[in-house]
Amino acid sequence: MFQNLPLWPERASSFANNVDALYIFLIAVTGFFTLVIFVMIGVFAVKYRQRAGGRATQIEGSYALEATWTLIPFGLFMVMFVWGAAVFMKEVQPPANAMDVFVVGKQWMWKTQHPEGVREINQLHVPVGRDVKLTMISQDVIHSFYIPAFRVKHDVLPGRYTSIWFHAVKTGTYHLFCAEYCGTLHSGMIGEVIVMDPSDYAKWLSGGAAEDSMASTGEKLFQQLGCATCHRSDTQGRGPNLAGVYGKQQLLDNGQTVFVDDNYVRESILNPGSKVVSGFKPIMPTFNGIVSEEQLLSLIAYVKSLGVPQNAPGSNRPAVQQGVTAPNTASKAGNAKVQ
Amino acid sequence: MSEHILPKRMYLLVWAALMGLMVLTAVLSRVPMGREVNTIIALIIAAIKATLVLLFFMHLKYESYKLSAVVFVAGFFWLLIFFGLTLTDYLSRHAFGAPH
Amino acid sequence: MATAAALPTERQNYLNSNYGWKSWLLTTDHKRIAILYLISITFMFFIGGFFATMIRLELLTPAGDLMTSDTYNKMFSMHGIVMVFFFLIPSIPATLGNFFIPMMIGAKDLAFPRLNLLSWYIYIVSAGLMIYVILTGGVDTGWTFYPPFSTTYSNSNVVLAGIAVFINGFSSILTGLNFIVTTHRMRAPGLTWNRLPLFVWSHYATSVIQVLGTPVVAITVALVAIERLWHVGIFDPKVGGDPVLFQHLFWFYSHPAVYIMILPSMAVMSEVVTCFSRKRIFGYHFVALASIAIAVLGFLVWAHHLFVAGISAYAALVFSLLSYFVAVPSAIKVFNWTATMYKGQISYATPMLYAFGFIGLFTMGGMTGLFLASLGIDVHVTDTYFVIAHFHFIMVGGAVMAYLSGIHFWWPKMTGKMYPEGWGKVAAGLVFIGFNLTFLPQFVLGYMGMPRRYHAYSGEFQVLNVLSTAGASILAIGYLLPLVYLLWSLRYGKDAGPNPWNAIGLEWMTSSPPPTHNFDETPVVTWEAYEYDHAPQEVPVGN
Amino acid sequence: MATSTEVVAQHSLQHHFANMEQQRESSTLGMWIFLVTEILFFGGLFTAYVVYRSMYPDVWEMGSTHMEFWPGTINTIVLLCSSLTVALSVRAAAMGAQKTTALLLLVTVLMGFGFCGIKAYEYHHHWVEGTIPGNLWHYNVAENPDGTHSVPPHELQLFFFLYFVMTGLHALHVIIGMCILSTIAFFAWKGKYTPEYHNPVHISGLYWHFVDLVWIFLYPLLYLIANKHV
Ligand code: HEA
Ligand code: HEA
Ligand code: HEC
Ligand code: CUA
Ligand SMILES: [Cu+2]
Repeated sequence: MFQNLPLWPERASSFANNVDALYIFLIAVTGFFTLVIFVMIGVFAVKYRQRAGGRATQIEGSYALEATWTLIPFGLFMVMFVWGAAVFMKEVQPPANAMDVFVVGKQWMWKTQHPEGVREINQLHVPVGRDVKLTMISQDVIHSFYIPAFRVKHDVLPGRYTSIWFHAVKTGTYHLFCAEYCGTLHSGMIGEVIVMDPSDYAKWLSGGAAEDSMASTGEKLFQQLGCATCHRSDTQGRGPNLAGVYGKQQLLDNGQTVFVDDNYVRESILNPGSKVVSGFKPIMPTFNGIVSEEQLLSLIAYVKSLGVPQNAPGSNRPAVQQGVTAPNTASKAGNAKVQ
Repeated sequence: MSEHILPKRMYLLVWAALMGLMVLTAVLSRVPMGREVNTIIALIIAAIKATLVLLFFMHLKYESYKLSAVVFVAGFFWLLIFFGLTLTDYLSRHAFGAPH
Repeated sequence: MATAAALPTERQNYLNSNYGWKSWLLTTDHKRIAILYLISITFMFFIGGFFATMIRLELLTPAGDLMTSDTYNKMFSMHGIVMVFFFLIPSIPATLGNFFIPMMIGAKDLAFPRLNLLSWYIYIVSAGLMIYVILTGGVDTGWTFYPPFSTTYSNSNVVLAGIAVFINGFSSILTGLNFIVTTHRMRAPGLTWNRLPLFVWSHYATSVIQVLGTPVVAITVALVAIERLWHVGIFDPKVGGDPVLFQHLFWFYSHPAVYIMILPSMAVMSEVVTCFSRKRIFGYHFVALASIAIAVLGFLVWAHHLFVAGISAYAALVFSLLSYFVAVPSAIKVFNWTATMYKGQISYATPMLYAFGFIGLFTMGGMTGLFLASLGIDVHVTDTYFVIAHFHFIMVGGAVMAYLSGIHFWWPKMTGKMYPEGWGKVAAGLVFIGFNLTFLPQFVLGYMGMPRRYHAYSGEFQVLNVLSTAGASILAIGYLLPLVYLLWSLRYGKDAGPNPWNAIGLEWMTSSPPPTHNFDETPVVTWEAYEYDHAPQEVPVGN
Repeated sequence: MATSTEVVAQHSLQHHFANMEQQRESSTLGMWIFLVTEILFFGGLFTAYVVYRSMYPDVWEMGSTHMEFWPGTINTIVLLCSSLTVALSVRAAAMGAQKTTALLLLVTVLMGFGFCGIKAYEYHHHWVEGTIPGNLWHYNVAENPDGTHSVPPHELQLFFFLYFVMTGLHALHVIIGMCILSTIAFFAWKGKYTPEYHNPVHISGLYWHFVDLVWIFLYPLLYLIANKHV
């Protein structure tokens, strides 16, 4: 009946039911109280309307009542908070073995890239039934990656990676919107998310133009840009050997440690002077303005592919990297197929 | 008018204390005690200096109308809330292993 | 200054005490300044309304066909900036507050009359600048000025618009400062805090926010302007700056600012509901303290606008929790107003009709705020029409209705004339119906996922958008009507007499319009606010 | 108006106040509230400072080494002394010694000039050094303590941006303060104030002290972060 007038968004991810349930709860509670207020106003307005010779009964107040309508709403508010927080905490903690996809936003398009190297514009193909984690960055202003059917959204910032994850449960094509105002064609910065059967997805992935995986693109860049002259695979280079650094705690020359993640590697390349590895001189030149955001993502993929230490101290989520660690990232598609 | 007139000596004493504290803070900043400790000490001294100025030079101590003090302290307190809540974000950006 | 006190045939009042442009533009009389504000703010409201009209017209169809996307972006930006900074924030405080706070506390004027005039001039300068910006191409950053778009990428006149907002801030600060000092120092003998009308309490709380919050937004927009002019600044990610810091600074003010908008509305409610119910307020102290609680807690929740902006999950939890705290005092107020009506003698004059509307719509707007404060929901609906609907419910359904309620309530006092009651009721009805038709569909749109600030949208959203636009046209008529009949009443309205509503409160104890010095003798207060038991039990007019 | 003729005799009482006490307390309270707005005005900048310092502690330390110790310290001394003279001038006003008031304020204003001069010297120094953020920035090679060279981290621009905005805004306040105090000095010289009515001197003094207060915090936060060499 409501074909041209849908009133509820599709539920295409594992979050959708959680969010909708909370939403319905909130509607029920607030609907009830709204009704109470409306009915009281209506009844009082009619029942106690002004009558000739009538007198209002003065009531100063009542502590019992004040306590009631302070504590009951407060209690309900706490339920709303806890429930909302529970839903949220799931949304911000990507599961360990989620498959990675990278997103670069720019005025006014979305560029996505799969570790296998396939690139898309204003589209995102994902397999149904897999956890997918998006690592996102903007080339210019703030955007926001929003898939209503999945109930996920996060701002995409310049200068820093942010991420979301989801688990699609229904094949189909869904809206992708930019939800943060970003200038002239903000409303045109839209696209679609295509959820496919794992087998279709694998077909799609391999059917794309034969591109290098991100890691091997990164490796080429590593040579071209001359990184390899300093970062050698032995300990003789002027820069640290990058094998195995990803995902571990790195000691800096000021005595502090940092966790080597995407943002740190990115910063090391663009602004090498700000965090200097212990035992090395701050001689690495900046590549700010030389490498694009996409190239950075490839370089990071490459650094990641150089291996993750098995039981590095402080690496509280070693498994996250699992999916991308192995140089043979291509086998992931195979994984997807099996599942 | 109801305002106190303090002896001149009082002002000179406060001024001397301020100068002393200034020297102290400059000297202590050279003593390596770790960045945090140095900063905290410097801020404590600054707070003492500020309090002296407020109480004596600005007459908060003698102001017959106490509301002024309440107002000013509230403003300062507000600033601390501003810092504190903003830092809940910045100091925990890496918590929960969440969006790195 | 001293005009000879001749025995007047028409009683001397602040309107006829002297004439001419100068007597208005150089006046230090709070009542005249209030009128000046009233005129300027109404003007800005219709400018903002014009932009709203353009927005709604564009959104009739999914395609962006009425104007270019750049134009559309300017429309909602200037709509937001004008409505928030130049209409709603000064609306009730600078007009009704200015006019009635001194009268309610039995003072001759505000503590700093010249500062009061200065604040109006500052407002005029900033509004003039804003109009200049509008006429010379406008600004397209949204009312929130987020960098790096505002600092680097926008091609519109961000700097001047920023300066306009910056200057405007000082007008707001000075008003707040004036009210605080006035409330502390100028109360009539016997008027203790416990006897103070809740109108004054609420304005006091508002002023505290204005004083503590506004400077921060001023410096923040200034930083944006500097960054734009000198191509470097602290929000610039290219040098390690964090654009999210801007959002912290901006919302540190702009969230409390929403309470600057709503507290004065609540102030009006407490006066109107008691008067037309012939009742003392239920739980005086709770309502009074709730205002203060809102002002204080309101400062602790700002990052609920940043849940998906890239703040830490931990901070998101903290701010979500705190957002629920601030909702409690609002709930207390709603329940107390409702309870005030219980066993009253309720009459349905226009101000009371608007009050009914306010309580209902504010409740709905506030409750949807609870949805947004809930992290799980906000991730989905932030930056969608759900948010748009939420705040229009509070700001249009709540604050604007309260403003209209207050204007109708005190119109007889300010002008000495009654407005036409029949038309008043018609307009109130139209506003209520038009409002709901405009903004209820937007909740659905928002949950469906229609993002805000969209010039063109996906086809399935059209039906609801058409409903919304239809509602907006009814709303427009509802707002134009009072403009017409209130002006009409200035000339043709019936004389109001000092107290047409049989209301209680010092402002009603003097003639209408009031004399320049408000009271012939400084009153001595020996009673509590809202002692309607000692007043006639009927409101003679308006039924 | 006519009702208040008795009080109006006291010409400095504005008509809407009941008595001098009420007027004095009102304007004093007003000034304190104004100072609170000033706290928060600077507060936005201090928040930015706190945030970035927590993010880039090393850069802040590096930035601080670009601050010259003596100019900063002398300026601190100048401001502390000027606060003393202002406080004494208010005292003189309360005792009715108006010429003293005027002279002390004059001295204060002169110290204000001194402060601005030194500040200008420092700004010039940064100009030469190339540490003006933005297009004028040309501090691109830093010498390390061990003699080697490296590229300074780009966050250094953040430090300097905040440095210039904070001290610039502060300097602006100093200049405004100088204007106010000069005016007050002029009126004091003309004999406008009395022991009963000298609140303008008092509240202008408050403003000047506030400017001093801000500097009391700026000094360690900008100049003394682990200042390794003089
Ligand atoms: C006057 C203006 C005003 C007011 C008063 C409020 C009040 C509230 N607001 Fe709203 N808000 C805005 C104006 C306002 N808001 C604006 C303009 C925006 C968007 C800005 C932009 O991005 O452009 C916004 C956005 C906004 C967001 C961010 C949304 C987003 O962008 O993602 C959030 C999130 O928490 C929020 C929450 C709240 C809450 C919890 C309240 C609470 O104070 C509400 C409390 C009131 C009640 C709860 C109703 C009465 C209660 C009862 C009758 C009790 C009984 C009820 C129960 C027991 C359930 N608001
Ligand atoms: C006080 C605050 C206030 C008020 C009163 C209003 C009033 C209205 N607002 Fe607005 N609105 C905001 C504050 C306010 N708004 C803010 C802060 C935003 C966010 C901006 C941003 O994203 O940056 C916003 C955004 C906003 C949007 C979202 C735009 C987008 O995201 O793309 C929409 C869409 O429907 C809208 C509609 C309306 C409507 C229909 C009214 C109606 O109530 C208006 C009714 C009034 C009239 C219709 C005027 C009648 C008079 C005439 C028509 C005469 C014609 C004029 C002349 C001859 C000069 N508003
Ligand atoms: C001139 C030599 C040189 C070149 C060229 C160079 N680096 Fe470096 N790099 C260094 C040095 C020295 C360090 C350690 C000091 C530091 O952290 O700045 C380093 C550190 C790093 C780190 C941090 C390592 C850790 O263990 O924490 C990463 C990642 C990195 N470089 C990546 C790259 C990439 C990618 C490129 C090419 C685009 C590159 N580097 C080019 C010298 C170089
Ligand atoms: Cu990109 Cu909006
Ligand atoms: Cu808010």
